[in-house]
Amino acid sequence: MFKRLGNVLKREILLSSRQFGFTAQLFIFLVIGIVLFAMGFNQASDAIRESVPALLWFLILLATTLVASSWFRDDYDNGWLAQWVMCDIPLSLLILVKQFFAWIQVLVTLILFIPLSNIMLNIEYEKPLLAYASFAIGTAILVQITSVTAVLSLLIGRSSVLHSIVTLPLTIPVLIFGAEINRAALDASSNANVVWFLMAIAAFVWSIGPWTTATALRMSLE
Amino acid sequence: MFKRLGNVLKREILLSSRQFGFTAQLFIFLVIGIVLFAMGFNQASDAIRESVPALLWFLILLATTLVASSWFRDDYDNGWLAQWVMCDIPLSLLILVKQFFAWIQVLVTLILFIPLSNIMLNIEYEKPLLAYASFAIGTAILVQITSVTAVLSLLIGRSSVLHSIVTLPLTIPVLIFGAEINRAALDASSNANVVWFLMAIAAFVWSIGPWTTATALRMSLE
Amino acid sequence: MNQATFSSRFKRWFHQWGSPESFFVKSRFWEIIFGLFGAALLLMSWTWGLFFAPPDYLQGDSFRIIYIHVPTASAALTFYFLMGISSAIFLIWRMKLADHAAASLCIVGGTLTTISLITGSIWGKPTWGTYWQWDARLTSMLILLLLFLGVAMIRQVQSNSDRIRTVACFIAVIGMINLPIIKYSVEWWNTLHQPATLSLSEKPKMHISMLIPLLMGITGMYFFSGYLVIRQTRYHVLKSCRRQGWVKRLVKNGAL
Amino acid sequence: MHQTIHEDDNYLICRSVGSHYDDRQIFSNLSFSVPSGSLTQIYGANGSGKSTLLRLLVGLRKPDQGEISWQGDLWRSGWNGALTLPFFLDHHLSAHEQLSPRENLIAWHTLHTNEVSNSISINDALIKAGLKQVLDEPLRQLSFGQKRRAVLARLLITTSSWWFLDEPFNGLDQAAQQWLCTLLDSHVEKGGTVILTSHSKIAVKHSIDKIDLTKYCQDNTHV
Amino acid sequence: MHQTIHEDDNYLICRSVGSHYDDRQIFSNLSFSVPSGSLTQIYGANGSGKSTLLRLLVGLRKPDQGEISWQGDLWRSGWNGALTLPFFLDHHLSAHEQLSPRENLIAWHTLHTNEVSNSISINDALIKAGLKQVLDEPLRQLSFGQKRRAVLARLLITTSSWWFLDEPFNGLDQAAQQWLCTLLDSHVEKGGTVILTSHSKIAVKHSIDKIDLTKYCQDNTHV
Ligand code: HEM
Ligand SMILES: Nc1ncnc2c1ncn2[C@@H]1O[C@H](COP(=O)(O)OP(=O)(O)OP(=O)(O)O)[C@@H](O)[C@H]1O
Ligand SMILES: Nc1ncnc2c1ncn2[C@@H]1O[C@H](COP(=O)(O)OP(=O)(O)OP(=O)(O)O)[C@@H](O)[C@H]1O
Ligand SMILES: [Mg+2]
Ligand SMILES: [Mg+2]
Repeated sequence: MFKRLGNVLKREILLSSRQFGFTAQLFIFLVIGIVLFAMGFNQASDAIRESVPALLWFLILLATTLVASSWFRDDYDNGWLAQWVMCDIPLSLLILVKQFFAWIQVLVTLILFIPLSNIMLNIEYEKPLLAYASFAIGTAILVQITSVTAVLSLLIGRSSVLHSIVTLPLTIPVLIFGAEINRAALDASSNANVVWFLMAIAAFVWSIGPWTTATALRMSLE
Repeated sequence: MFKRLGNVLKREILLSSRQFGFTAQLFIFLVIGIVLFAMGFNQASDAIRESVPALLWFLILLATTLVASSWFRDDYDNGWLAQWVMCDIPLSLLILVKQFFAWIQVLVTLILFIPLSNIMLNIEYEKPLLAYASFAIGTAILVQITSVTAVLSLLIGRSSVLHSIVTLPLTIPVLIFGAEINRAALDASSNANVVWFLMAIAAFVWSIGPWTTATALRMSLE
Repeated sequence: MNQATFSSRFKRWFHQWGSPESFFVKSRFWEIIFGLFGAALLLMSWTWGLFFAPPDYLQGDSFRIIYIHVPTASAALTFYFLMGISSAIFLIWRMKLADHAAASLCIVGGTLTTISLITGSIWGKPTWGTYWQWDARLTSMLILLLLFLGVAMIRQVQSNSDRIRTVACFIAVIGMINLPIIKYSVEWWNTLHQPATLSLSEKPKMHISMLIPLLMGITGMYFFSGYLVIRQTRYHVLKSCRRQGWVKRLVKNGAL
Repeated sequence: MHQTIHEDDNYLICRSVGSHYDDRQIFSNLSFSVPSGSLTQIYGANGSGKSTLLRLLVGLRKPDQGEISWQGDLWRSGWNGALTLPFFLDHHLSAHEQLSPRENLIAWHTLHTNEVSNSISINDALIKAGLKQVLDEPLRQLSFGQKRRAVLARLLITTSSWWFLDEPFNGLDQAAQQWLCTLLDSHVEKGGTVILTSHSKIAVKHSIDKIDLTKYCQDNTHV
Repeated sequence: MHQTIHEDDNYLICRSVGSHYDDRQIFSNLSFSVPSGSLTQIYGANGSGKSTLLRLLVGLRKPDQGEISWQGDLWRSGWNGALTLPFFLDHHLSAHEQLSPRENLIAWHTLHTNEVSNSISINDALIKAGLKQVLDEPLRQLSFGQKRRAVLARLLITTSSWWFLDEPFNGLDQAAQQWLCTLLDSHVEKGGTVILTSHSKIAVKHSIDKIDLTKYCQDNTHV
């Protein structure tokens, strides 16, 4: 069983490498995001500093959405997901593998990106570990949310109004908490307790997320 | 001829009414972005004022590029664009219609979004008309640039990340000039001459853009 | 020479160089010349610049990084321009060789850009007190790097596909609008980065003992990078023609 | 296919099965049984519900009326336990366009078995399917028929004994059609079962049971 | 199809045409001429280049070697001027899955004529194509064959006299296959020309010219 899950993971890796080094692309995307943001500011570097947490979290949201949106879509369109549903491995496990890999991809990108962004935006964390932890946890949550909504949008024939209605209330709190923690990591003065809250959310969504996604997927293939 | 172009427009409208995908997704991205940044700014209101123009343009740029990467995808996948290439209306005219409608959609989204952002960021334009004009012209340029790159990204197998990597650097002039005009619209003191410059760029890209997109499209169908 | 013979001569020249075989044969000579000349100049420039040129009265010894920074920056811009031109040639005349050249220029140019960015920001630390500043020149140079990277990534998707080539060339051409922005960024916006000191029309503002090694460095960098480009292009030509008669003949004759 | 219902162990049994989409009843009161080791062709007009029926049989949909059973067990959550896993192939490729036939076949194989893919048997299957020239081209660069061949190559390595094929002959040239026919024949001879849909006659040696779905089709009356 | 080349006005002429993808030559030295008012079937093994040839003929690709001409004019930038617009249909639906057959047909019709779509003739075409029940369902809810019928309905309203059809019989049931055959027959009788690919025999009354592409196929040798 684990060997087969490993093989599923292998296919994901193959695909992401075939789709032109997805991580590298994501990385460049993030860099461009920062460049764009800074370009507009005309060197008002104070304002840049203020908005760093929001900027980072916004970019991270876009990056995870990018990863997740193409995920299920290709394999749904070409019928591969029907093979998943029909095979004897529990669907939610398969989905878990896919989500896990997506998360890893985002994480690897961030590990490369955060130091660079620190140089480029000229920021120094008082508590760097806290910042990194918040990114890891936040992306974990976002991966779950986006995968559920990606499948939902397959279910409803990709008109994304519903999609967005579902996404908004789910993502905004995560992003806000994330940015808050980030600010705390920068200042050391603010309160970082909210990180526990984020961890609780992460535990919750990872325990029910794969199953929810599987259910939605089964329905969409009916 | 014009009647037929009108009919092409009709199909676009029909499709967009059937699946609000484009407008909804764009709107969602913008709202999430604004909320995030507004939350971060809660104390220092001066910083907000300084960075609002840059922020707005940054959000618009990223959101539009991401959403626009799938513009031609459906019709490319289902072969409709081959019918376009083969019919006796010049391809660039057909594309012009599509681009025009895309622009209208972006505008509609912005009309919904700008008042919201004004409220959330607590800003008031001294010269609102100038600000609106700058958004209209800037997005017109964006539409042209993204449609060329959207077709190119079809050619290389639809990676929306790759799409944004090649698109965003090209949009930097829009960002810089747009933010500058916006600042002028806020202050009334700054100089707004750069709006003419933006208009010149817009005229330029709208005159060669459809043709460029058509060329790229023909190549992609070979 | 009248118009007709000129254009027919041009065509003949174009064809001769455009055919992979004759390019491969003829470029051997130039490859060696460029390589030797470039290496020699660079060597001279760096020994002079690093050991014999006087320290700057403001910056001390840190200014010596100029002998890497300026040559690479200047060559990077030029090489993007060349890449755009050869991409355009490929798009218009469908000449495979131009595409191979564009691919090689992309790799070499990207490397040059990276080096100039890194040396620039290292130099920035002692002079401006920071590695990175959102300055128009620096930012537009970063965008140049991103463009190089974007084109390189597209090429890497699939090496032998005509579509991929087309897209890569298309983007290279469109990206050329970035060049004037970089070049004039120091004049259009007031930036930290210093405006051009070197110009053909004006008297140099730099001390001659610093200037000469710099000029040598720039020329050397052009030639040496040119050597790398030719080398890479020859490799691409060989790879894409590996099944053709002339390559097999060369192999049989032991020429490779 | 036997219109009379057997309670025997070796029959896949449908009892007055019906299915609808939204408010359109596609077919209803469909009863038949398929013995293992037989070859059944489902035919009928376009839109009569052949593909829908196949999806019911493999468990991708649940019947709205009636029941499907095997060895006395009701169809519950897919085929787990009831049968060996079914092999299912419809109009979709269920393969990724960016991957090559070889990579796709390996991915499919390792999804279904614990064994390591034997690269010889994988290559062999693809070569038998006539894809020698394009083993490593991404699927999107293959012709329509070649894509179909690439997924049909799975039939050579599957261990499943129940095959459900939705218009498997689509896009195949004469040679590939014959190849597929002999494949079906040999599978049935080995005791396997094939249920397929097709609009034309199939040139297999084994006798074919036929189900005409048009009879059960409600002519799209509304529920 | 005549293997000898006619310089006559009414022939579509291919002279030693060749085509390749990347560095794989698909076919080369292909010469034939098609008189107007004939019915030509292109056949050959999977991957021999039938679809590629059709795309060359309608002008979606340009030949890498040789030339295609009509009435002495070389094929230049598509068919404009040279012929009436060709009608082209391949494996793609060239219709949007979110739109209904009716909306798709109207969109296609109004792209090609200045006339207002006569809603009666549109409906009529779709009903003749057997889609009465599903006129207003989005295409994605139709069965495979119904989708094909929905795009084939264009044949009833097109004014084009040159039809290029890539495996038009795919997915059609017996009735629809007959319907399509009579359609092709009547088109040829009216002086129109049909060039199609198919892997099986076509049951038309009119005589069929055949081109076997396998002969010209390079067995995928490399350039
Ligand atoms: C990451 C940071 C930097 C980047 C991206 C950068 C980029 C460039 C570029 C693109 C050029 C133009 C070459 C040409 O026009 O041919 C240039 C030239 C030059 N740079 Fe930098 N630079 C950086 C940092 C610095 C620093 C810190 C200094 C020293 C204070 C410096 C000094 C110069 C000088 C003296 C020239 C020659 C100007 C001329 O004569 O045209 N640069 N740089
Ligand atoms: N986009 C492409 N890039 C590279 N090669 C391609 C591409 N499209 C097709 N080919 C190759 O060209 C050859 C001919 O393809 P084509 O689709 O014309 O075949 P066909 O005769 O229509 O086959 P079929 O009977 O399967 O429809 C195939 O070998 C295929 O691998
Ligand atoms: N997702 C869906 N939503 C609503 N109706 C559907 C859906 N899928 C299929 N239908 C309808 O169900 C009917 C049966 O479809 P099905 O695909 O099973 O037909 P089929 O017998 O396989 O036809 P074909 O010969 O064309 O393949 C059709 O009338 C179709 O319109
Ligand atoms: Mg079906
Ligand atoms: Mg074909």
